[in-house]
Amino acid sequence: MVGSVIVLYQILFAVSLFILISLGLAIIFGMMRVINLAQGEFIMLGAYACLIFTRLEINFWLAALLSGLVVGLFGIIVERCLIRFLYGRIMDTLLATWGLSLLMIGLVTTIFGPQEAGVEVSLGKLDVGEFSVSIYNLVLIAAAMGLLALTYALWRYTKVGLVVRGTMQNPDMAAALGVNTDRCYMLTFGFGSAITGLGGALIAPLVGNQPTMGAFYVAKAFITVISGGAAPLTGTLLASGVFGSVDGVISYASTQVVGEISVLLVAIVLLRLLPTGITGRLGGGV
Amino acid sequence: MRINRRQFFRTTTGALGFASMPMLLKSAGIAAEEPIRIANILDKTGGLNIYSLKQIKAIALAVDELNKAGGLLGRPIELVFYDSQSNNQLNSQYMAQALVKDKAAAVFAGVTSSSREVMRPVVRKFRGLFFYNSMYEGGVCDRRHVCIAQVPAQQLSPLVPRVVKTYGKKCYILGADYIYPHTTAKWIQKYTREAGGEDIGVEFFPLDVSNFAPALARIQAAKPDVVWSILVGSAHNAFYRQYESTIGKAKTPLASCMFGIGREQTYLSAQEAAGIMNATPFHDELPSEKAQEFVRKFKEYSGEQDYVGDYAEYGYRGVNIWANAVKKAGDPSPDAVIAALDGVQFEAPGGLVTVDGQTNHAVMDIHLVKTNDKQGWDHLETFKQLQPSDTQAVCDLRKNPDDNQQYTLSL
Amino acid sequence: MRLISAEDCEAPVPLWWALVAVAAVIGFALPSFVGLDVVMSTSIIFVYAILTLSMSYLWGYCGMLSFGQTAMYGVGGYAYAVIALNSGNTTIAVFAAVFLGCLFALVIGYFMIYGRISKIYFTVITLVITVVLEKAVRATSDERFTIGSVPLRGQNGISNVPDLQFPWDPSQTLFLDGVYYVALAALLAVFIGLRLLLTTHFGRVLMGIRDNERRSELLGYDTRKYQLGAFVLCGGIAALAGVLYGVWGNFVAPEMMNLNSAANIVIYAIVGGRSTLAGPIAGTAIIQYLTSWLGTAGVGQVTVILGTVLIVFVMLFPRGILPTLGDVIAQVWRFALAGRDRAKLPGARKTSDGWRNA
Amino acid sequence: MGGAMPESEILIETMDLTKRFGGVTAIDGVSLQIRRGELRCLIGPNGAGKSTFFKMLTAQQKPSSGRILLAGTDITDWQAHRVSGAGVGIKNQVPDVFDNLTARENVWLAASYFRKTARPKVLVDDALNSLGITALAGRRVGELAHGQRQWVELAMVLARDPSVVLLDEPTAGMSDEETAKTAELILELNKSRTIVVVEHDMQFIRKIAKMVTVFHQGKILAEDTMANIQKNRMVRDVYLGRSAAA
Repeated sequence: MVGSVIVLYQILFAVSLFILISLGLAIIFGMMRVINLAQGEFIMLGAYACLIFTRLEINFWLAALLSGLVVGLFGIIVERCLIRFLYGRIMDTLLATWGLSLLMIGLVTTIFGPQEAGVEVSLGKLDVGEFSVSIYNLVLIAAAMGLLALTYALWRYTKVGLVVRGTMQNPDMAAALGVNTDRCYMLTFGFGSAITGLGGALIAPLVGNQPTMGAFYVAKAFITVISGGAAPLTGTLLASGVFGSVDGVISYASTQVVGEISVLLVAIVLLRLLPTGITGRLGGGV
Repeated sequence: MRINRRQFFRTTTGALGFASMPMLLKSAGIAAEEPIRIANILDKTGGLNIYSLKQIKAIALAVDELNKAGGLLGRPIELVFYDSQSNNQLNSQYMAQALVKDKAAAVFAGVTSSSREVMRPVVRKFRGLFFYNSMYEGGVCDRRHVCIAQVPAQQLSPLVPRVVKTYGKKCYILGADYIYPHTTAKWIQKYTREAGGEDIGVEFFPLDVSNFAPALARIQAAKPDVVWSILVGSAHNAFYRQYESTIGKAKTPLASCMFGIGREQTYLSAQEAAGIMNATPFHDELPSEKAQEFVRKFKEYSGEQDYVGDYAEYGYRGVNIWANAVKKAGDPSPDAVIAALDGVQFEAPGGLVTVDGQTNHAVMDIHLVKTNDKQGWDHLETFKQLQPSDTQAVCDLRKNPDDNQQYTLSL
Repeated sequence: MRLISAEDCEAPVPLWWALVAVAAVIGFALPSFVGLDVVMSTSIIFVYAILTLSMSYLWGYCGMLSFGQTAMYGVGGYAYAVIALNSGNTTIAVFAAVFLGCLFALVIGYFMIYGRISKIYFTVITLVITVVLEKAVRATSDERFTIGSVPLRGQNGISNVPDLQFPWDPSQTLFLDGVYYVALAALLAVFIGLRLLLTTHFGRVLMGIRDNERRSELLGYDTRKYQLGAFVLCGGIAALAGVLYGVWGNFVAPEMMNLNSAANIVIYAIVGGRSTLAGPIAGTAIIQYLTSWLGTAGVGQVTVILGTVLIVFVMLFPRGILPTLGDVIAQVWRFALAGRDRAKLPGARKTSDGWRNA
Repeated sequence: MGGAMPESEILIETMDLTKRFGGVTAIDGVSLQIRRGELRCLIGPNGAGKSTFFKMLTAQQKPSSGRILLAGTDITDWQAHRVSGAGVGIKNQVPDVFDNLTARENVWLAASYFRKTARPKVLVDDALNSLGITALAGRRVGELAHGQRQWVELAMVLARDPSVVLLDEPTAGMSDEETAKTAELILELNKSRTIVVVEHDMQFIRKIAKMVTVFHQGKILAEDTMANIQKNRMVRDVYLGRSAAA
């Protein structure tokens, strides 16, 4: 009984981590087709922003939200100064954002040094039989799910969401219907960045802050979103579900290396069976 | 290039008085002499720099002092720095540059075993002298290579029995997944068994793992008395926090032979870091004249007030050991210095260091410590003049000086 | 300078041969004018240039963006190390390593190409393959993972990889300058070889497939066979680069296959100009030199500069250095010849982008 | 290939051929026979399934059910390149060429399929000449006009010397004299080859057609001589009314 509870917890936790690191990318790459190699550094930026705010004695949860905002604004700036000129030039975007990621790592290292004391949130632990579980991890699971649900609702049920989706699918038509597609792209990118930053802020207490932390997440995030396929959010959820379960179970039963490798192998098989991703058959949607 | 080096000094050591600056050389009365050039190749950028940044400055500091004191053999010392950017390919390129272009009399380089193994062949090809100022798994037998930091036998022979005695017999070992932790784990198992304990689990993690939830669950299932951490690097630092929020040192204490060398305790909250037992050749709270003087000098020199740590001290002792060998040899050329190395001594901040000519490793004091709740260490006990016995068991440079391989230590 | 133009398909003009010859002469003369350290850091540029070519040929001329050439690169390097250390004969090791590289490419290529996966997933899966391989190799620190008498040593990599021996006299080994000549010769061979390949039937059909896969099939070509052929060929080239890396540093390690190296290769190609064969070589040289120079320049965080350079690049020379230069020359030329030679107009870039056809 | 052939032999036969896209049935149980040496026109309103039918004949699309026979051999499950190798050439509706290559290179790629038997260069020159586009040989096809690109595509098809030529709207976007020229060309080709044409332009069809098959909503509505088809009321209702517009 306890064993199965722990396994379930492992799975949910792994799934939530996948969601937190790839949700923002689901919007930036999944919807906008912008290959943002600096995605990992957006996460890192969120973590650092959160660190600064908490240092300013701001309550952690508020700090996390603020970090989301900060990274969102940063994203908008990046979109205006960089991405905007590169829509439709996928490989150039790849190169530019790679440069951006190097730049961000360098700057953050120069300012904060190679490593920082991570944000500290001690919510204590919960005892399950002879096991104990960090309460923050449980909160994290809830947060991840909530964040996903919110984003989904916003995209699926609001007018804004509809306009954005329309624009991403057919900018010309949207423009013809009087949508300011330019601003629409800008805001969507900003929103994606904000979600990413928030994700970063939320995992900061778990993994600490290092300028190079982004590198650990960027590949995972891309693989998750791509495996998700045509419907970015649903896809990301499903992909995170699959990968998280594989990772959670195998890492617990065997070792973490085996866990990570099996996730990647599962991704390959998945794409071999469903070349257009899990939701490819749905052909669109959110 | 020279100009660039100067720029480097300003950027690294801040706008501090720097003895290699012309006017300071004059004041030391050695400006006119042909300088002895040495090189320092370390990772200022990239994931590994948490181990390097302090050592880079400590080496500059040591060179400074020597110049202020009139240099070596009446000649000033010039320091060339290369940032290997946590990239082994650059390590080997820069080693070649240092030896060929700069004609460096000695090169102080490397924090990882892989970078060391990349550079040793180059050093051999160009007949240089290579100081590796970092703890490692031991077993390198190469007269062109000098390691003045501790090897497992030195660190673990005092530490493990104490851990078994204080915390209990059943231990669970976690390590980063590369050679050093693998080797170290074996030593911990060996010494634990010798002390009448048992190891009930050993696990290794890739350096980029930062989610330890699965491991923590397995540990709880195994119920050890003490958990050993040979985790390395910034990502693994997350372990200590996650451990505290899941199991807690109060329930199952932690011991480590790595914690602290990356100054980990300063990256964690006091309560997360407190109470981890370790053994090290140097720590800031070491109650000795030399140690406290070094800490003071370093902080003043670097303008940084945070924890200094043992990697800074390794750099400092490395340069001084080399300097003493040069004085003994009366000639800075690598081969002369190598010939003179045997028995060279330096009264280092961490205690007396003597080069063991059989292995080109060092005999040194090891201090048993435990993190306190002020992100520093409590000094428990000092073990005097420990031999690098594990490496001595496989290597004898006096007998076969042309040996140049790394032996895997048989237990 | 266009991605693909009449002159690209015809046999190279004498001027081209002349330029290559000059480059070769300069290359072979260099060691007598510079120190061994320069020789050493130049040879590594050649090695990376070979690897970049293996990727940019696939991308620019076959429309297949393989992010995972580093996988074959690693396979080649490790194969050389393990075989050479076990057999003691590096000549055999070189050929065996290249062969294994081709074999590896054949297997993964078969699944991807005959599985008819779309272009973007080809890119992603090649990337995943190289990362998986890297993780797998990194997990071999335990002595259990020993091939013959050679432990793989996981993260630490295999050091003491033997120097290259003379095929006719194994007791003689190459020193750094020898390695330099070998690397240079290999680079020239690969460069000229690929250039000539463009003029062959095989090469042209591949360009046809890149332009319009369906039509190529309707003309009766089994496109999968050709693409697999190209992938295996480039796999072999990548493996060769891996071997040379091992020889260069007496060292192979998992980082040869990690995300960074994989992305660097793509960046070299883009910076130099993926739509040419000479471009990638230039790109490799520039970034490599910049990186190793910055490490000595004392500029604080190297990544700041490198990042800025890359960004500026995309904004100023989106098509890479050589094509941009080529345009300038072409413009002047056209101006001189008053509007003749319109074929030199740039503008083929769009289809060079494998992703767009995804 | 080519030369005189017994009129009787059935070259292409489809049996109850069906293609569904999700819910839509584009081709619905089409059984059709085309004899060697025939010149067959397929007409029908847009969306009647003509192009889909062609794509299945050339294995660009796999049928949902039914079989396709070429000279008695079942080619239903063949790959496109193999069908082409068996001598079926197609000119698709939208010009389907290598935009980054010159006209000559385009045709060369087609001709060099025979590099083992014939000398490609000869084939290339013949093809270019026979279509009178030798002048365009050096131009990048991407830069050519719609009509010209059609010619290039035709040249490619011919350079492959197919025994069956499928032409999907060969005159689309062509001027009147180009259209006339195409008509002659088709009749010329028909002397040695079997030809199937999909067209909207009725004048054009009247010029060339012997037998005509009318598609409607994925089914064969009628199959007869041009004369009779024009009399056929049903066809008028569904189709000819529309042809005025076409």
